[in-house]
Amino acid sequence: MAVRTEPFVLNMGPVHPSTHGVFRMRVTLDGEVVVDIEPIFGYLHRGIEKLAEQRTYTGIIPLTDRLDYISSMSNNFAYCLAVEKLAGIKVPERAEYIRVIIAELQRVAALLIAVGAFLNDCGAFFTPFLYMFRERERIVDLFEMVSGQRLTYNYMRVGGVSQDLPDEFMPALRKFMNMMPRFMAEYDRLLVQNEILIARAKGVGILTGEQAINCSASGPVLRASGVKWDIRKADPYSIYDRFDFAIPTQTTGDCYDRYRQRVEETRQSLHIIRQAMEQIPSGPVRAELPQLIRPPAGEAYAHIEAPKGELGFYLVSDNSIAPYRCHIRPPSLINLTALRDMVRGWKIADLIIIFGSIDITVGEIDR
Amino acid sequence: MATIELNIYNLVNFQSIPPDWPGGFWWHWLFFTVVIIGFVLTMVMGVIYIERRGMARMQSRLGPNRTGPFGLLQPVADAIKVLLKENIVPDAADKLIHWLAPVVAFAPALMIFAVVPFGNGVLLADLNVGILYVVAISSVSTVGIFMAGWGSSNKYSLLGAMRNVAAVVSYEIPLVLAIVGVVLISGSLSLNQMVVAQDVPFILLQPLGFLLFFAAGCAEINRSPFDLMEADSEIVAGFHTEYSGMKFAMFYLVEYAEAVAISAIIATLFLGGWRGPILPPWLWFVVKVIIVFFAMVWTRTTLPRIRIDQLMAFAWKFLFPMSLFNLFITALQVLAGWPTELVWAMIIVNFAVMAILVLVWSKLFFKLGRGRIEV
Amino acid sequence: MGMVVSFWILAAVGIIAALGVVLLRNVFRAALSLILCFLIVAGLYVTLSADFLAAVQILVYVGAISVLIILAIMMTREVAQGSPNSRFQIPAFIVAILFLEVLVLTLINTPWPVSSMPPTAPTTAALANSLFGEGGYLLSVEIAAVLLLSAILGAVVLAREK
Amino acid sequence: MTVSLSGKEVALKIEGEFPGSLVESSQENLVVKSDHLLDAARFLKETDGLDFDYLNFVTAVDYYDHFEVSYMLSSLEHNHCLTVKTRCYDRENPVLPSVVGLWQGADFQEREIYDLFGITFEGHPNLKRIFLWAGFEGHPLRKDFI
Repeated sequence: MAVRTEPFVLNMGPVHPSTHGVFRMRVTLDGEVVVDIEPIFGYLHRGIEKLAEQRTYTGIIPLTDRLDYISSMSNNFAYCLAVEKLAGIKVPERAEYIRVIIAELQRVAALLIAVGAFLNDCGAFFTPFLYMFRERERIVDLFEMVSGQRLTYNYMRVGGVSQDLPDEFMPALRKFMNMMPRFMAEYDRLLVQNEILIARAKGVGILTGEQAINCSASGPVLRASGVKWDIRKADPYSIYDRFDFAIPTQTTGDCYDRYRQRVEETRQSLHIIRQAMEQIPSGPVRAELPQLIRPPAGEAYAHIEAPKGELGFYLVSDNSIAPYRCHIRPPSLINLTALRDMVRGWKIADLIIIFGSIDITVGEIDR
Repeated sequence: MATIELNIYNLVNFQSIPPDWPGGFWWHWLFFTVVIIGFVLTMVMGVIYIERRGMARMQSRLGPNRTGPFGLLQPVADAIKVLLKENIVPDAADKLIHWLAPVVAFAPALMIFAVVPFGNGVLLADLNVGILYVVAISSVSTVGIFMAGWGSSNKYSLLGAMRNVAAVVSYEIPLVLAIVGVVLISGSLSLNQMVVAQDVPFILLQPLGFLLFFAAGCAEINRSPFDLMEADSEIVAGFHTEYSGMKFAMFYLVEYAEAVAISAIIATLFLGGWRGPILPPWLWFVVKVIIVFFAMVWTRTTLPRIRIDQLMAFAWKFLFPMSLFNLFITALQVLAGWPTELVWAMIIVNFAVMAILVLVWSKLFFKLGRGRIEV
Repeated sequence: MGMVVSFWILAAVGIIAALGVVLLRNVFRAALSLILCFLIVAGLYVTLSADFLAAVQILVYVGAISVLIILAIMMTREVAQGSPNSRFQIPAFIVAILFLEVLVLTLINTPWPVSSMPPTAPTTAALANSLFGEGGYLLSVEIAAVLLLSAILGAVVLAREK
Repeated sequence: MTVSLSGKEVALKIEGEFPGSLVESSQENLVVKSDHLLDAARFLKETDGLDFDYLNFVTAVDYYDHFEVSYMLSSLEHNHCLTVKTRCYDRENPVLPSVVGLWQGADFQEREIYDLFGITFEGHPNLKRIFLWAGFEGHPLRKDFI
């Protein structure tokens, strides 16, 4: 005798503690079991792609800060790479190193937030979140030294970075790098063997490798499903081919794997930073460029491995001072494609952690 | 007139009353009512302060430290703020039920203290069914939570209330069964008698019972990791999503009053209540309550939240069989007369039994799919 | 006198609550007044110096049974609009009248003996003795327990989907 | 390093399979006729040696007289990529076939193009506006939108 039940529609968001911003999901529930889900976007839509068509190439950099505001540096980086590819600009050696150090620091900061927020969604009452924020704070301090900003850095420029590292940067970075292993050990002690976390996240929201590829998932979400694909290795941009680092992957692609994946990636990033710190040469940090960049007509697509996945900029130039078209490939939006398949049949509490394990920023989804 | 008073007095079966109490029964009643209300309100403020500061320390931040010395006045400031806020009632709400819910939820939390002894015989009513009264009364506050969940006509509230129903119905059973062990040893249902019987704190005689009671108690009053009736990351704030201002303050008060109540019951049942050397009894009692509460804060800051089906599985597949074992073993020991004669043997045996049972059963429990009930 | 006053207050509120259960259109409110009714009955037990029974009444009826009733109501759709008129209105009315008549007749015709003994002070021990002591009802209690267990198992089997 | 396949070479293969399906091809990309888009896409995804199993992105550009929709495809196995384009000349009611059946990752991106450029993707399971609300007039990323 089957119990007859009626579906029940719940609007999650746009204002909800776990939707990481103003994001809305229309969830159809059967009791507590998710039957269907429809993500609804657009609450933070600012039309950045349209705005970019009216700005000079340099003037777009501050806009990119506002995409994924958790990892602004990576956005700057991807955009500058795209313009450099379009205009054929060579970046000085030292600037490349600075960019890599900064981008990897940014990755550490963003992954820390992703992990912290995920654990918060699991219901850990802010403790892991604040632990992660404690470390992120130090990274933000470092960024403040180089750019004067703490959230929207606007640091990288086409052809380099806006200014050289200040003198106190390297000692502070070294201090941070010495502290980090201790912190990482602390998270592991707090969480990795936590029975409740394992019971909550293991086997939940499985995304198979095939599905992940078909849904164009990227970044930690893709790699946690066992696909060894990292743009830093597959299509090395900047100077990533000079560093020795591994691409960690997981096997099953459940929430716990995505969490582990992020932690492992943090370790690899720290490894890269350590190498870059040793190798960094001195020299200019910015290529000699005219005030207004006027790339030749054509198009270019540059993508980087941002903390959330493949962040790409597709620029079309008509040889004017503003791009004819600027398309942004947002990892957050595209990673969400698989959400519906991942959550069906799970409970509402699982929906929250599956959603949290994908790690999105609404600023990037809506643009 | 005096005979009638005596009648009522007999009716509710007060066992002990301070013989030299001036004016007799009514004064006693009035005095303790005032004391209990004062005690609960002060303790609530105290534990809120402890929770916020303690949690802040554990999370490597400062916590409230601006209002008054060490931020001690923060709860007062919070209370004033929340009382001055606008009272918003949703348009579709069932107004009467929405209004009554916090009251219905608050009364039982306060009433529990009627039977909790602050010293030998220092309590409002030494009912000889004391612990039964506690369990009965605490189940009433669930009704208030339903009323809130239903009356708000908000889907999150309804979900929260439904989770609460499921949790309370399930956790009442291990909770009561864990108490039965204590009752068997002390041979009385009166809380005061239980404390008197505790020459050795029952946490030593009943370690497993203590664990079970602590877990089930946390679940009963929605403390982490069982706080999924008001899980803010899932269903916003559960049953009190739609409450604001004064009524929200009431629910906030209920939450902490219940936490204090459960801590007080644990302190009374397992930690020897008001008994202790040197310090006056009431201070011992307060200290023990705070220690228990602090343990709750600790679990709250450390553990993630479990899911609803895991919550149910935990109650039925872990706590319930364990509490049956505990009851059985205790009954055997009582039959053998251990609590009075071989106290130390009982302590050793019970700790060993607890360790073995918890270890073996957790392995078994995790074989049962980590508590997952397939959907 | 105090007892009389409390009895009358409890009785009056109890009847109002009982009427509420029958007459209220909103099923949720009806359930709430049922809970009030249970509480009042517990209060009446206290005035009869049956303290153990009172506590058990609250524990079982308010804490468990009414909770299940409310859960069932919450699962039901559109309760707030009130229950629609049933087509069994008239038969139900007739049955209710007949039942009331039986009740009233029983109440009138039963001789109610009033015990002259003072009520037992703590009822718990007395109850336990008469249930489990010498010449008690131990067997009946055990049989009831087994019956309940089999009922639970039956419910589990029924509710379990294939 | 991801190898960018030459559009000309791939064009020869496609032309061999579906004659007359291409508009033009260059070193960087190839342009497919919109009515042959699905065939070409399936060919690219399923042919051994090409195996374009990963869709990096889909976007559109408004060239006043036509819309150009670009698909960037990658193969994770062979680590090569290719940009495929198609054009749509109808401004009033542009229609293209949807590739969601082949690459599910196109789901939100095609909705985005529908929303911001007004290009309808036939065969998309849930073609609704994604960022703007249902009653919004116009398509902001078109060049003639203010």
